[in-house]
Amino acid sequence: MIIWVTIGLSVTAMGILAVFFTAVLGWANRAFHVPVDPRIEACVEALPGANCGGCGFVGCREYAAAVVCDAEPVDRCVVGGQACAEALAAIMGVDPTPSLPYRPVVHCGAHTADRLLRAPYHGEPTCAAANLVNGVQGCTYGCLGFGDCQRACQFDAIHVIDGLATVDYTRCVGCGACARACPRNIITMAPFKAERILAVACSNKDSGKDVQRVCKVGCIGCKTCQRTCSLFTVKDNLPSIDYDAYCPDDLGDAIRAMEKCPRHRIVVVGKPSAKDLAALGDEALPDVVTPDFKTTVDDTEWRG
Amino acid sequence: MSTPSAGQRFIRGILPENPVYRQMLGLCATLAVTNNLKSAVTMGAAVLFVLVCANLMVSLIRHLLTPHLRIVIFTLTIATFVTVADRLLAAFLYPMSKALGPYIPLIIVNCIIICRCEVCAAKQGPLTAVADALGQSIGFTLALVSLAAVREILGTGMWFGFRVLPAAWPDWVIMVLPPGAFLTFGLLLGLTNWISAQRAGKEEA
Amino acid sequence: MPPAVATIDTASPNRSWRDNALLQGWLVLLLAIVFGALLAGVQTALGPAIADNKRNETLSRVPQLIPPPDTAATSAQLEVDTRMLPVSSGGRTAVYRIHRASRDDELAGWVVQVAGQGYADRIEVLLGLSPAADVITGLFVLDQKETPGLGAKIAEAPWRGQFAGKPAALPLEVIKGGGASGNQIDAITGATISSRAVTDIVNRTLADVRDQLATDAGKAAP
Amino acid sequence: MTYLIDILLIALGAALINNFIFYYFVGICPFIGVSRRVEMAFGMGCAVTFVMTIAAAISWTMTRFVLMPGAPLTQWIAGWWLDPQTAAGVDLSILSYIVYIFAIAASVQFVEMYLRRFFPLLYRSFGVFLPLITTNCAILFACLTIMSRLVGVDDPAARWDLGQALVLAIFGGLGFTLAIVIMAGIREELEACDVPTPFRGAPIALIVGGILAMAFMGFTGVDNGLKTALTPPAVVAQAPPTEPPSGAPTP
Repeated sequence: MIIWVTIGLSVTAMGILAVFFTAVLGWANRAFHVPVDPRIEACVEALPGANCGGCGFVGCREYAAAVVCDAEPVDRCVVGGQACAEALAAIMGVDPTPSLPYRPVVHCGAHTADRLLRAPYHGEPTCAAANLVNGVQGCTYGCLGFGDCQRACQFDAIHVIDGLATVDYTRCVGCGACARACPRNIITMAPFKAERILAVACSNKDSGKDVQRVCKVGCIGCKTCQRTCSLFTVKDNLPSIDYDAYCPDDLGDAIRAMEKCPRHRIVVVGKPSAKDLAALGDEALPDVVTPDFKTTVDDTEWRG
Repeated sequence: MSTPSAGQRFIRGILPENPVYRQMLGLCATLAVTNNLKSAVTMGAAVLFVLVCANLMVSLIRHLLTPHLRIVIFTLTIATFVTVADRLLAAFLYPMSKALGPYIPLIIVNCIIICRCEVCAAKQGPLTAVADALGQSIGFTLALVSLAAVREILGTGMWFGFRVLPAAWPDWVIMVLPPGAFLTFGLLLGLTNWISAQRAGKEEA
Repeated sequence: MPPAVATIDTASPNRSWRDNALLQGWLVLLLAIVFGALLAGVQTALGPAIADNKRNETLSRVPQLIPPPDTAATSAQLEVDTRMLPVSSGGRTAVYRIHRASRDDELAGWVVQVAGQGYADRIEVLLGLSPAADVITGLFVLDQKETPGLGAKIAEAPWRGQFAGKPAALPLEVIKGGGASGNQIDAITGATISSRAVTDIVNRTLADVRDQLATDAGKAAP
Repeated sequence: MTYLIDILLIALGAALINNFIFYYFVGICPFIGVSRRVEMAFGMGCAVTFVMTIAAAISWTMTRFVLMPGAPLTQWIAGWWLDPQTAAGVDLSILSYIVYIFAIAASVQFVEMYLRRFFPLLYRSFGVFLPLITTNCAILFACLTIMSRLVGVDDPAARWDLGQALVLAIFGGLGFTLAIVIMAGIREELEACDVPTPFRGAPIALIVGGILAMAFMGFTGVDNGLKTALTPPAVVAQAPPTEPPSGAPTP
């Protein structure tokens, strides 16, 4: 008799438990039903789904959510290109106007020769490792030149030339991988309101005397640019450009500030101008290197 | 890739896709019970029993699975078979059941079984599922035995109860303690990676 | 291939009949009930076997802790009955499991099963006492998780053998460096905390139960 | 007063001394798999602590009132058909593993839906870990420890109540988080060291884990010493001088 009671009790106990949990989950499924916007699913289908991060978001679903919820411009997807932009625009009912491109700007202008107090460094040849070591070079702000950004870039658009990271704006798509990879955070994404814009090529915040001790070209915080043009504001001996108020057509006093800057730290960055192209006219073209598409942005392969 | 057949699943489970050394699954059990060989072999046998039954059961009902309740159903089936295994062990091999203690029920959350249910059983027929289960559990037992052999010989100088190292050899007590498990398994994993790198290197050259 | 993540079934509202929670969960319900029955069956089948496994594990030790019959003639079997003896001492009530061993209903000795805090975790011991509860007849360590190779030596015969024959009246002391006599116990080198832990357990048990057992022995013996 | 000492000892034991990862080896899969970056590890730790507390609460109540051999609810229901004496024989403890794992899986699913609905930001940061937690050994292990403290103890006073069970869960989870965050910190530095190629990734993580386990082993015996130190002298004074201080039975 006790056997039947035990079996009966355990069956009812399990039955009640199962009913209780399924009911709770069912109710929760409906009560916590997140109103998923069907457009997000449609956008995800429209996007290539390579999660390459070219749009500056971690993955396609993130970008789709941003497009639908935060009215992100539709033409950010690099891999998808124009076709994908039109598809997204169709889903969202917006006209696919090309938006303001964001491109990286390297806030350092010192090549290896310009850097003083350099110590022989035989550690791990990555910026992340060199950044941990004190005294690799005098300037603790500037570019280390070990190429973390070059490795992070999937579009072969940034190279360390003579110790300094230089952006190849013809290839750059503005995905921001180099900005994320730089351990010293001296690569920032700036809105390019024109083909070529002004930028500050230094990030050293020390006083003038210390800067001259460690770098031949570093900005000494003399505030000439701030006096000449209101576009520049100097904070901790370092000028910064207010890109919102930046308008490419009336740059009068900004250009004068650029010329008057004693250390020539205000430079023009962007696609090479006609003059640069002419200067290179006769050089032999290097063979074209096709970028290899690493699909996963973050290679933490989690296996179990 | 085409879904592998029963034979392939079986062979692959033992070495090429060894659950412990290759897929890094089921580490909780691997590190915990390998301080002596007897409990390692018993754990291997228990996992074999549970994996075969669970894979068989899941592959039989695989067409009825609803997507979001899938994990709950898997855990329920596995938990039942683990309780049966635990009770059988307690009834017939009581000293082993006391030695393994809480680690038998931990087979339920052992990643190997749920992973095999997901990967193979929920998609393929019973025969392939059982073959896969056998392969994986033999691979798992081999890994456990390899780890337990190293730890028991160095830790207590015995092997399955027979004295292997001379009594004068000081026992490395650390090997039987938790840190020993981490270190031994780390080194063994490095060794297997190195061996497979060598072999891969030879094939290319 | 990592296990597929359980996706949330954000079924869009228009699929009405699929939405009823019970309908979706019918398989879970069925499985739960079937497995409940299966396990209850296993419980009734294997339950008794496991129970007496547990009991034998302690009872098989009891004869070793009971002094051999002084007259070899009585070859009768030992009967052992177990009862729980709650003892309140110093504001804390502790419950002891007492095994009363008798040979053809003449008291042959007591075995007390008790657990205490060791160096790393619980230590459970069986303490054998003579019928009049005045001499310790032996000690057996049932369960311990002391450091293997050091503390674990308390379970081995040479060390725990020291307790046999010790008087139960005086509390035992642990000394280092050998030469134990009277009510002294040699500590294991390098594991004094474990040795002291076991001795504390024995002393506490003796202090709590000795007089109760003695009175029971007095009453029972003709 | 001794109840507070008990709570402190359980807390200290679960967090540091018998750390779930370094002493009991539970929760190694996330320990190796997820500890690449500190914020991921911390997210995982919080998710595990949160779900472990819920699972501990459910499993304590279920064990105490239904699954224990002498559970009051089962006796009461069995009493309807059987006379009280045989009703005591009815014991549902065999269902415990199923009930625990069912509760864990369901609570993980529930928490995931709840977070998705009310804390989308929080869900985005560590929501992805929640399905992984169902296969995490640490949570089931916490339920099993609670069960062994309820069923395995024959002295009714020493059985754990809900407070002690929750303290074990919370501090066990914190111990888990501590271990996994330390590991993540080390592994972030490891990225910058040149580890021999066969040892990259998991093997070096295991070796570092071994060294950490050795460090955590330094804690063994601390709770024992703390207990004898904290046992109020008043208890000792009453007892006859010859009797050694009677420490509370083991937590």
